[in-house]
Amino acid sequence: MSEKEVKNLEAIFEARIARDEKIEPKDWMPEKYRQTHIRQISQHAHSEIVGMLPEGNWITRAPSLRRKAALLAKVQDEAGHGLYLYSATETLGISREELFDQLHSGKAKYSSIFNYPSVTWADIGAIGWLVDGAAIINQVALCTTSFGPYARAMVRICKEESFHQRQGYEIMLTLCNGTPEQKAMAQDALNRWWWPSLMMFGPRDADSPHTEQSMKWKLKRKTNDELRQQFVDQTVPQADILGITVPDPDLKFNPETGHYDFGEIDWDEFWQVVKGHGPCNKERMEARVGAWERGSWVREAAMAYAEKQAKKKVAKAS
Amino acid sequence: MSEKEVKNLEAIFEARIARDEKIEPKDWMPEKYRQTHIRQISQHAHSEIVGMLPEGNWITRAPSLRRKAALLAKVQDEAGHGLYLYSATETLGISREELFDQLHSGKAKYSSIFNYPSVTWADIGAIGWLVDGAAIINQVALCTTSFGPYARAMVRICKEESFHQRQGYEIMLTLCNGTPEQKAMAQDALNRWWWPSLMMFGPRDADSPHTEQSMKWKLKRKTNDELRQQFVDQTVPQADILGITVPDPDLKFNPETGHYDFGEIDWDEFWQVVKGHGPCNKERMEARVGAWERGSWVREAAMAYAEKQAKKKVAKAS
Amino acid sequence: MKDQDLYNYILGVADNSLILGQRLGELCGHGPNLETDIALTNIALDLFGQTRSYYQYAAKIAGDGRTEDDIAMLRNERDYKNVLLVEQPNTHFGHVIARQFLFDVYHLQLMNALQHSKDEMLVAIARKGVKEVSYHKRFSGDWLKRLGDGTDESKQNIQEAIDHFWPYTDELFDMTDSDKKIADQGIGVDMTTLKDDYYKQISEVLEEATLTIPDNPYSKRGGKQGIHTEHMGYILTELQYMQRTYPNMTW
Amino acid sequence: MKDQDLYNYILGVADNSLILGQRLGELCGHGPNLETDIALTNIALDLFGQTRSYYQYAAKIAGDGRTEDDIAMLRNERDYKNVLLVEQPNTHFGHVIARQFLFDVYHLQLMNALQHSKDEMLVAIARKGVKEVSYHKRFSGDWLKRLGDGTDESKQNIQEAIDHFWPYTDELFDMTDSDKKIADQGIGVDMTTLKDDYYKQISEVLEEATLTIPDNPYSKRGGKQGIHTEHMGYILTELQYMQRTYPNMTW
Repeated sequence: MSEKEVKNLEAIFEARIARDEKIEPKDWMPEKYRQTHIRQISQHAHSEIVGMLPEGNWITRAPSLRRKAALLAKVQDEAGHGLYLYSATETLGISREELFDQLHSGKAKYSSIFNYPSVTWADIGAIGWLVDGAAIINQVALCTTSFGPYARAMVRICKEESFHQRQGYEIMLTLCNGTPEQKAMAQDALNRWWWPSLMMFGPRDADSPHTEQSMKWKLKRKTNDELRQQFVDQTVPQADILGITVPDPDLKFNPETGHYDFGEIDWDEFWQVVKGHGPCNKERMEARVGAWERGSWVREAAMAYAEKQAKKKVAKAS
Repeated sequence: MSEKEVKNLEAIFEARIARDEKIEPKDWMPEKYRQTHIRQISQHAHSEIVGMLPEGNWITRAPSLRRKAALLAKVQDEAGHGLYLYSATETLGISREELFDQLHSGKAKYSSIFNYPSVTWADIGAIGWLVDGAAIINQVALCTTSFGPYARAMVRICKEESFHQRQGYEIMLTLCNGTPEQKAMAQDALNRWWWPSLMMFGPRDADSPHTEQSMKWKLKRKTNDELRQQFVDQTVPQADILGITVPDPDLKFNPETGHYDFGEIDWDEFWQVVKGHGPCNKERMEARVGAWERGSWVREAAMAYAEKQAKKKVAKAS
Repeated sequence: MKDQDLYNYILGVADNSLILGQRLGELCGHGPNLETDIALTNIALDLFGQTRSYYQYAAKIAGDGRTEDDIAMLRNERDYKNVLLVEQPNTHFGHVIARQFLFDVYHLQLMNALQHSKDEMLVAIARKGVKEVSYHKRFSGDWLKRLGDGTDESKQNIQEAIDHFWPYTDELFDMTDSDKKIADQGIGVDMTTLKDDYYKQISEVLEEATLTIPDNPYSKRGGKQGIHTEHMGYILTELQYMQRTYPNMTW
Repeated sequence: MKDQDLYNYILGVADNSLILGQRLGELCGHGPNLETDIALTNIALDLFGQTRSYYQYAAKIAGDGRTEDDIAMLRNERDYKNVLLVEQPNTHFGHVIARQFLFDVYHLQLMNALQHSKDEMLVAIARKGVKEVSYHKRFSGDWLKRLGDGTDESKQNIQEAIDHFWPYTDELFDMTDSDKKIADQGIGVDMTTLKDDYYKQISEVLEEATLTIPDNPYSKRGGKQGIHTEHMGYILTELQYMQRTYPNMTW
């Protein structure tokens, strides 16, 4: 293709996006669009499946059968989300094997929040309330993103995530209406998960160079700082209802802006975790890689069996 | 050596044993004596180290720090007993590697009692009281057995075993003086460990063909049935003091014989466990073989290091 | 309790689902691929759903204020009546599948028969259960075939697993005194009548999976009398942790 | 409590011994040979012995009827103040040795310094501790050298273990508010003054063991604030099982 032809295709492509048309896998797309989407959607998929681990940690110890079943169902939904998102990524011409290789080798990232440990039952509540809450804010915008399979996956995922978020909040509410010990457990979880949740929106806008391009492709609708502010504004009143305190002495409603002002994130911690040195980065990767390696004989068996069956069918047919 | 010479040596050998002289590793001994002793002493050693497993099962869950430390110390003693006994066996010209191979391949036996699971804390008491109690009865006689290294090991082991036995009984006593729940736990443990303990003395005399030869070599001082009777006579009054009931409807003091009559052992169960199909035979062997295999790189490293150090010394000296 | 036998019977059935569900719950996020993770979680969810229905009914029968969670999480080990099979560990995926399949065939027999119980509540649970357990059995049976007729390695692994669990199958058909009484009343199922069919079904699938039917005549039992393997204690430390640590609270 | 800081300080020290002892207790009967089994059990016994002395003293300070076992087994996870290092799992023998060695060097420094405490009870515990911990350090140091300068495989395994645990060492020298107050009173030890010596000692042995000194600048901490890794919860399910399940009984 000549440079001119490519330019032409690019112009058509950009125009389609500007008109809010969906880009579908079979459509022409710029290589950078493809690569950026592979990176972002697979990162999202990886986050779903790594995110199963801190919650999975409490399945055997959930305090009631009802909560145990709900937690199992939630973790299962996350596996399901992982599945749609990997499928959406595969439509861009990359195999699931390759995607897992990228995760396991550390080339691909996943949401840093899952590198924190879930140490009490209240963390299951806090993860639902705060982490899913933050995720939804990021994801709602993506329901109208330009790449069709991603947008459609997001619609379905957002619906389930908001169910999870309510469920998490309800766990917190039950704790806060419970014994003083339970309420202290809820407060403690908020103390530990608050700042990592704020970090989920990424670096400050000034340190986030890719924002402009992503905005154009509708992979981002608002900047990191805008989304973070939205999360704070939404979450602080929820904490008030619970009767527990956000662990930020600088947090204060600003009547002029109509927003909550809040304190400075510990960016050293942010970068330490992003670079792979958070509390559980190593454990999470070992869990994923371990599961994958232990499962290789199973996947090989399934393939061998499928091939044998296919041959039998062919033999019968001929 | 001519047949006559051998006969002569055998006569001298038998005379020494008859005079209660100790046979030492460097002494001449009949091959059958050597093989029988390798089999019996190693079986005893294997029993010590397999016996660590059901008790080790409760170390992390012991109900108090005092009991936890005592249990650890006891299991450590058993490892120590294993060590002396393997050393005693090695004096007969077989390596520890070979002995472990025999255990791991199933060629060598160990006491069947350790193929029962330790399911409650009271089992730790019952094992000390009943299993060590039965073991001591078997072992006391061996303190004067003909093979020197075995006899000396037995003296030391018997002393520690009777400490363990008292400790086990004291656990039972504490439970029986405790809450009804604790006493029920003690009763339940007695119910489960009583019959397997009686089985520890082996088949009925009529089904035990090796007894005569073993008696001659002082590897046995009393028959299986005599020892079993001694155990019952000794243990039933101890159960009475605890206030718990031996699970045998046929158990009754016989004023004519001065012994307790007791019911029939379930010999089907006995043989099932001996043949390797007891509740935990497979688990016990998997634990031992697994530990051995997981440890091979460590043992290899220790040898490689020792060789390097030896070479360094030689290099320095020359 | 008036209906002690019925209570015992229900717990005997329910504890199997609880403990197997707990074992499957350990696997969540650690399976060979996402699809099996999701499927096994689904099975666990079905089992916990059944467990809750049974325990809720049992709690009603007990009528002394006990809740489903009290029954699930506040008994001593000796009072759990599940068979030994379901408490065995997830040693590898072959063990997970073999354990599941050997249980599912039995479980579907039970659900099918329990639909004809004279107890309406049990009929209702069984009706739902039949659908669920049919799916479980299809899943585990399909994987049994894949692993049996897959690679040499997978055949060896799944055969080892089948051989390992074989001695635990006989206990599935043991009847406690309560089981017998409840079966006599037309409420429970007389499992002894289903044993031959069980081994027939199992054998057919094993053959289809090109696996060898074990001929080990020895069996392992004890769970139905509350005498469990050493694995059970560790299952309970986790299962009961929160209820024991924070008693009498609402979650 | 009058001496809350002293109480906190003692628990901070004691919890390390408790949790490391618990980890070593898991290994009993599962080591690479009988000799290491016996040695590691010995270390565990020493640690539990120390733990008991500390908790008995702490119970006396608390003076509210709590016993050593209440303190050991009836706290919530967030109230255990051990460093993260000691709760890490026994992944393989190299991990056991590396964890032990990195702790032992610190532990001996602490015991040595604690002999000069103004608190007689702590002096008594430390005097006994010095002898015990010297042995622990010799054992773990010797094995470090054997594994480091043994085979290629063992070098790789022990290097991986050292690298793995390296980020956990920094926390050993963290001082809580109570730690600082008690150190200022001449009762506790100001660990910050011993940190350079710690890394110097460690480095010397690593060099002798022909191993590479890690240069990972990132550290992991939280245990001293009661924020543990996900391993801790499972340690506690077992440690606390009996006391939680059968409260207020004598054993």
